Amino acid sequence: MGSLFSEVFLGALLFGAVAAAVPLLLAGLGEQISEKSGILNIGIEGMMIAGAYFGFLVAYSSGSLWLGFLGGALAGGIVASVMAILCVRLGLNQIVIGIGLTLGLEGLTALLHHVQFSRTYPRLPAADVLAIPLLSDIPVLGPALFRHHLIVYLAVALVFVMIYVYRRTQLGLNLQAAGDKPAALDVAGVDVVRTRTVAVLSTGALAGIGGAYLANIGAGIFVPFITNGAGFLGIVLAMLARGRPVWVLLGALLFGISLSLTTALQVAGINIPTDVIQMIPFLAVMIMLVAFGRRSSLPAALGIPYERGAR
Amino acid sequence: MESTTTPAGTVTDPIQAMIHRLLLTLGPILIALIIAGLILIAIGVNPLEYYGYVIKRGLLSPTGVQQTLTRMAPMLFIAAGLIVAFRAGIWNLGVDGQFLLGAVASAASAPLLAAVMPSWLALIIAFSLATTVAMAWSLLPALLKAYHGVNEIITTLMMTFLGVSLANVMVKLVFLDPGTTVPQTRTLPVEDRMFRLFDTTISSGLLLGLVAIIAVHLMMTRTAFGLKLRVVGANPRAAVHSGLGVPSLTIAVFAISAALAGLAGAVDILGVQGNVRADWNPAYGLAVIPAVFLARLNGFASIGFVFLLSVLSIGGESAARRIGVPTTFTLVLIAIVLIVLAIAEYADHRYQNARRT
Amino acid sequence: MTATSHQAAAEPIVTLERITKAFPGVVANDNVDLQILPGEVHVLLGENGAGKSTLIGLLSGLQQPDSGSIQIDGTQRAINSPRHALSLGIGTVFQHAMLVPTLTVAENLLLGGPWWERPRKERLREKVDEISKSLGIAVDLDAYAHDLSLGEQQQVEILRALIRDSRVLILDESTSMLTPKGIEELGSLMRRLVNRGLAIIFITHKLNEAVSFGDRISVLKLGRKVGEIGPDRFKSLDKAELTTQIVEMMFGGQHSEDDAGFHKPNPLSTAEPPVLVLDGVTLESTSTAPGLNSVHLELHPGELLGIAGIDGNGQKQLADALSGQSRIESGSITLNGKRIETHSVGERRDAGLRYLTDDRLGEGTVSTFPVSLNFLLKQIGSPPYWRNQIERRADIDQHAEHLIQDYDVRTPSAHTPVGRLSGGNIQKVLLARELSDGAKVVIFNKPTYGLDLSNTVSTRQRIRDIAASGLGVLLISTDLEELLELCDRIAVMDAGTITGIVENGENARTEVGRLMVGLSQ
Amino acid sequence: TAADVNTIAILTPEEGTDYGWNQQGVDAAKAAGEAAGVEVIVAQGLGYGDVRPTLRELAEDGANLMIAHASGYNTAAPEIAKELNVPVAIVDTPSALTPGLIADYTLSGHAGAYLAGRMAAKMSRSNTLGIVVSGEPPSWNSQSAGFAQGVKAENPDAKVIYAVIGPAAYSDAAGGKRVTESVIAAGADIIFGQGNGSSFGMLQAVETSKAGDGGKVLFIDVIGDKTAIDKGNLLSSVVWNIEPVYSAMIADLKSDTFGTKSYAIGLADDSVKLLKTPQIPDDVWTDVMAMRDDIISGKITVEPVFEATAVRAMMSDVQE
Ligand SMILES: Nc1ncnc2c1ncn2[C@@H]1O[C@H](COP(=O)(O)OP(=O)(O)OP(=O)(O)O)[C@@H](O)[C@H]1O
Ligand SMILES: Nc1ncnc2c1ncn2[C@@H]1O[C@H](COP(=O)(O)OP(=O)(O)OP(=O)(O)O)[C@@H](O)[C@H]1O
Ligand SMILES: [Mg+2]
Ligand SMILES: [Mg+2]
Repeated sequence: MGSLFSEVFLGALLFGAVAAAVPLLLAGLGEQISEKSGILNIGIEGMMIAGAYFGFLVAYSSGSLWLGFLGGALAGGIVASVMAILCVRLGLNQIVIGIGLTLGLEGLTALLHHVQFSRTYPRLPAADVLAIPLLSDIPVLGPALFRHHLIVYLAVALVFVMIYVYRRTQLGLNLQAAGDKPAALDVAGVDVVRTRTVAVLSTGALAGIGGAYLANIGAGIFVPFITNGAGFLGIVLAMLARGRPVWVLLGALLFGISLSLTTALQVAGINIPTDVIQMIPFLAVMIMLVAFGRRSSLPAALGIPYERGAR
Repeated sequence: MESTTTPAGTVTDPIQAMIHRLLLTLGPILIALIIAGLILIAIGVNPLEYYGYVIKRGLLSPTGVQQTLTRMAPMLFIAAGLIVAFRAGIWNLGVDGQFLLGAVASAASAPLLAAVMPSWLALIIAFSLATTVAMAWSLLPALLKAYHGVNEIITTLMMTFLGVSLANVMVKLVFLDPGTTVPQTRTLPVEDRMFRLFDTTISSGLLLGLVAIIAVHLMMTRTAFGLKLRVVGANPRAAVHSGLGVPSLTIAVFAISAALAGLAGAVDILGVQGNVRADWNPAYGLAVIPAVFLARLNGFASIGFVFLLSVLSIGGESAARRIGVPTTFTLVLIAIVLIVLAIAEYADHRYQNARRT
Repeated sequence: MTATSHQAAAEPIVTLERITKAFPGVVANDNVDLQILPGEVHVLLGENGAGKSTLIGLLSGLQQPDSGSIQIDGTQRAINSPRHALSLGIGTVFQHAMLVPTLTVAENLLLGGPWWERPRKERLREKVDEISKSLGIAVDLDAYAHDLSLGEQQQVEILRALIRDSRVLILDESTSMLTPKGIEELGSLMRRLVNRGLAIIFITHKLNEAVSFGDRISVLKLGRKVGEIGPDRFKSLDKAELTTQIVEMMFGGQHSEDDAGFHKPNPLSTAEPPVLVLDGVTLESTSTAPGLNSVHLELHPGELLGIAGIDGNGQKQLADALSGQSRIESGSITLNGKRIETHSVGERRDAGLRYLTDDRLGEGTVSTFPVSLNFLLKQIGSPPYWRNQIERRADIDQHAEHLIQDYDVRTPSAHTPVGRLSGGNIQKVLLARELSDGAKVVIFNKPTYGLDLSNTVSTRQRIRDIAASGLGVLLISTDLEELLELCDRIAVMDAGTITGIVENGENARTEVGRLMVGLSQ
Repeated sequence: TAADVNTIAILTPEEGTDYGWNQQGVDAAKAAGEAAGVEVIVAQGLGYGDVRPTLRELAEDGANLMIAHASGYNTAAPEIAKELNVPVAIVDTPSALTPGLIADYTLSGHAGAYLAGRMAAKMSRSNTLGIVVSGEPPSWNSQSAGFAQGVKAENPDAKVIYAVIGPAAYSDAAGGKRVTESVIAAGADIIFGQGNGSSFGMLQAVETSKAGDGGKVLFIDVIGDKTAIDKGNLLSSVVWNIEPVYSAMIADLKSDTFGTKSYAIGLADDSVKLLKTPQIPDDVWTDVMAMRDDIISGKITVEPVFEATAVRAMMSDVQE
């Protein structure tokens, strides 16, 4: 049974972990932007599945994965724009609209799938991977980490882009101010609604790309309810990360690895029900929270619509 | 969210206000139906026909409306639990986990108990077990919130993910019914379940649900305890300043909210389902959470919205089958209704302010 | 007596014509005309709720007038956003702090730059240094805003307005949080600024500030402008005459500040045992707040003991420790004979301790709750307003109407969310709540901060009466005048230590003053 | 009193367009109805929640027989049958048999799966076979077990790798692909896949990855026939034909013998059969067909195993 854990297999497990982590990473980074700016974006699951469906539709009909991601970003952005208009501009309850969008888009995409694909179940060809020279030849780690589609590397790079944006740019300051004290941002001459709108739209685009990745590369096909709660995991990741992108990355990897662990243990023939293994990451996080349960530093204005000059 | 709840003694005359609310609900629903109708037309279905069936089954047909009312029971309990939490500023998004564990607890105990004691006693014990388990499940988030200020949205979401898995493990491994190969708990015989109202198929859970949500409403709006919870929710520092025991109140809120979610599970199992099957998760919370917000955390309004949800899901299933639309369209319909209602709410709010100046 | 009576040489930068702004239940501004000229400090006076902050809101783009016109440099403008106001050169320091607590001072000052840019920290430093030098403001650019005292925060906000090189600087009650010394500095700062051609709108409730810093005074009353005193008349009159004229305008002369004359300590019956004793009360200092080091105080029945000191020297901590909102590390607190340092807030209140906080919106009230409930925030569940835990709305409302009457709270109704009231009226709600029923010791923290003159006078009278009725009163204030006017003894706090206690009398002012600036008696 | 049957209804948890469990059920019901000249009401996509409302409505609409085509419906259906006295058919619950009211049809393709196992073992180049499932309902368990038994019988030292995607991962296509890829990487070159939406992910993995020896990976499907959407990796499928079962039910209803027996599918009447595809060499096919006859004749016996834990235990055994 030792022979089972060949390099190839370990490589595949890790590869799987990364593949599973990418959508969570994108969702988490996206959600983080909204939360920084004071919007609790519960609609992200809906944005993801919209991106998954539309991204697949585009990729399938155009034959180009990149157009697919563009389509996914677009779809996610459009859903987000609804949220932006209703929750940011008009200040409607973010939870009502968020859950509403999620339910609606899960239903709608399932409906469209039924009308379009339920007889043919079209599938995409394998995504071409970009093997990074030298690195990709490292045993186990090479194939696991350095033989992915370009979008994966971009997703990881985004972590550092976001760190830069939050720490070093005016936009980063604006986002944080919009979340911690919108009135102060407003009187400083920056349009709070505009800033939060930008944040929500970015969230939608990233969630959409995450969904597109899930359908086009993760599965190679769209099936109803394919996101399976990944969006909600994204929300959890973003909140746990307390505004720090790196933690989103680590969190996403933790979940990805625990999924691969499930497979590994089974393949090793260890007779544990999957439900038990599924609990590991959540247990881990809860234990962390109990151990270092510091006051969670969420933005002061999170979930509170901004109305200029209101008392 | 406090600001939306009306303060002690409102000026407007209640009847008039009722009518106003009613119009403010029916109007948007009509608009929502029209929007959803366009989608139906797009996929080549006659909306009128579809809605006809929804109304007929969900609302008009005697047996149909009985189903509608029965399905309300667990949602009413969940709504009650959410109202307590949200009014106290606690974002308990973990109701689904608490619900499932309550369900499993009652399903695991009731059949065995009913075999050895009068069913009414078995039911009571099963109910209290469900309550206890659900409360216990909310203890960790409660303590973390009360003493470490750890945000409860994260912890309750986590505990829900955990709770769903745990419920499955329990069903598949611990409380498995030896009598069948199907992974499910023992089944409570129909005759031992909660009695049905008169000679209908309506579960008496409906009455319990109504009692629960009205009780909660009165508690939050009329009692000192409710006011204390609302103070904690609206401004925790003011609560400290006023000498309220914020940690203990916080824990109380979690306990009550989770208990009601657990009762929801028990009511569903002991009133209707009879057992819990592996991987069963109706996720009522997802639909009820927006509903209670639209009801402005008002118990009576919540009853109305839960009824609406119930009509749509029962009627939607029927209509979908008769017309050959996928049942997932019901989701779309519910979503559009929720969103349009929210927008109408806002428009009205604006109009009222404009008038007051 | 209108602005047109005598026209200043320079052209007005801002001209308001027949400005009207209404809110649910109140007309906050009613046909207000106003001219803001360069080189002038234009003082806006008016009772609480007179409409001063609202007017400022309109000028700074937070709100739009219902009717009337605003002209900038003679051309009519609709100021539709704060951004727009800034671009027109109108910089505002608002009544309530407007800094992002989680950002550093530098980042706060940088807010508003083009979003795609890197924040220009270096350039900022130069600019700040230059301004600080010429105007004598000192700020630590790298400190986090939430670590600053309210006074320091106001300095940062003034600095922000100057960096944006505003032509009109608006200060809404900026002195309310400053020490006498700080107020003097702000006064001379304003003078230097107007000499450079800036126009300043200066809102205050303190007439002596108005007369000593102002060039022109406008008075608002119930949203209407009831009078203006131009520069030349300003100069021609001496302070006393000016004051009486203003009081005339504001109150038809029923009050004047003369009753703020010297206090004659009532012969203390020290024979009576102290009602409140603090012994070695100690509290660790935190990153954001000073602690308390072994504070010892004795308060006798009927005594009015003042706590003087520059804001942020542990007064808040002392109040919290007494009220039970924070636990003390060591020492004892004794309330007529009983040790209470381990009691909860509620128990201490029951024992007869009353605390009137200075943080009205933060902890004093629930801003979204109606005024009526805020009156009872500390008695939830107690009869007659609750009978076996059930709310008695009739009694609650009646009680509310009663207090609104007694304390002259200006509110549309007892059901109005308290957060909608003006700063001063919120304060009256708190006063009413704390004094409405029996107490043994009352702690006042900045009781008149933000109150207009008439309310200040009546509040101070209330405090006297309370002491006279035999209660012990602890009066924490940054307003030396107030302390000298009211107290029998004045303790001075510096960095969490009581540096001295002064019997009130002729040379109390100088002694306290020396202690406050860190000199010994 | 011989009941005359003019309407039957079938209830399925998902849309009958999955080339699998739901589609086979719906198609079979239609065919059986056709044959018996009986109207068929199809209630599909009902999910795994409470179907009592639908059952009651269908009864109201005059269904003379309600086929509750999901193991999750086996509590609700009998209750409604008793409540309204309308015959129902349920799965996986032989114990519930009630004359005139409740019939059980326990569908198990374990024998077919056994043959698939034999075939796979013959054809595997790496002597490593993979079983990937999205959940562990009884009918799937028995086939997983059957497949493993077949492999073992054909080649005792062949490896069988068993992987469950995750709890209730029925629609988790991405998970299906991920897990299948891992199993392939672990050496499997033939995948026996069971899952609804997720099985398309498995198919995708098979189509887009290479076996250890760089060769093609093949896929064995269950219940349905995915030939229509095959891209050349479909080796076979354990195809179920439920029509005979439903026809028998209708017949029994008419002749008042309904509820007296459990129905089953099997190799004998080809209601369980292996799908023949071009991927299968003729010699292999003939051998397998011979084994089929041995099973029918009883020379080979295959015991169904329904409990998940037992199934997993078998796998680890097989592996040692
Ligand atoms: N956003 C608002 N909504 C409702 N009412 C408001 C609002 N802003 C101000 N008001 C009301 O308008 C009136 C004027 O308030 P404003 O704050 O301008 O008074 P003020 O002169 O600044 O008083 P103070 O000296 O106490 O600050 C008050 O009655 C207040 O309640
Ligand atoms: N295209 C964009 N991409 C990202 N963020 C943007 C974009 N446009 C605006 N924002 C955000 O919205 C806020 C308001 O935009 P606004 O354009 O008023 O700010 P700005 O940087 O001053 O730009 P400008 O000076 O051109 O008005 C900005 O602070 C920025 O954070
Ligand atoms: Mg003001
Ligand atoms: Mg004021």
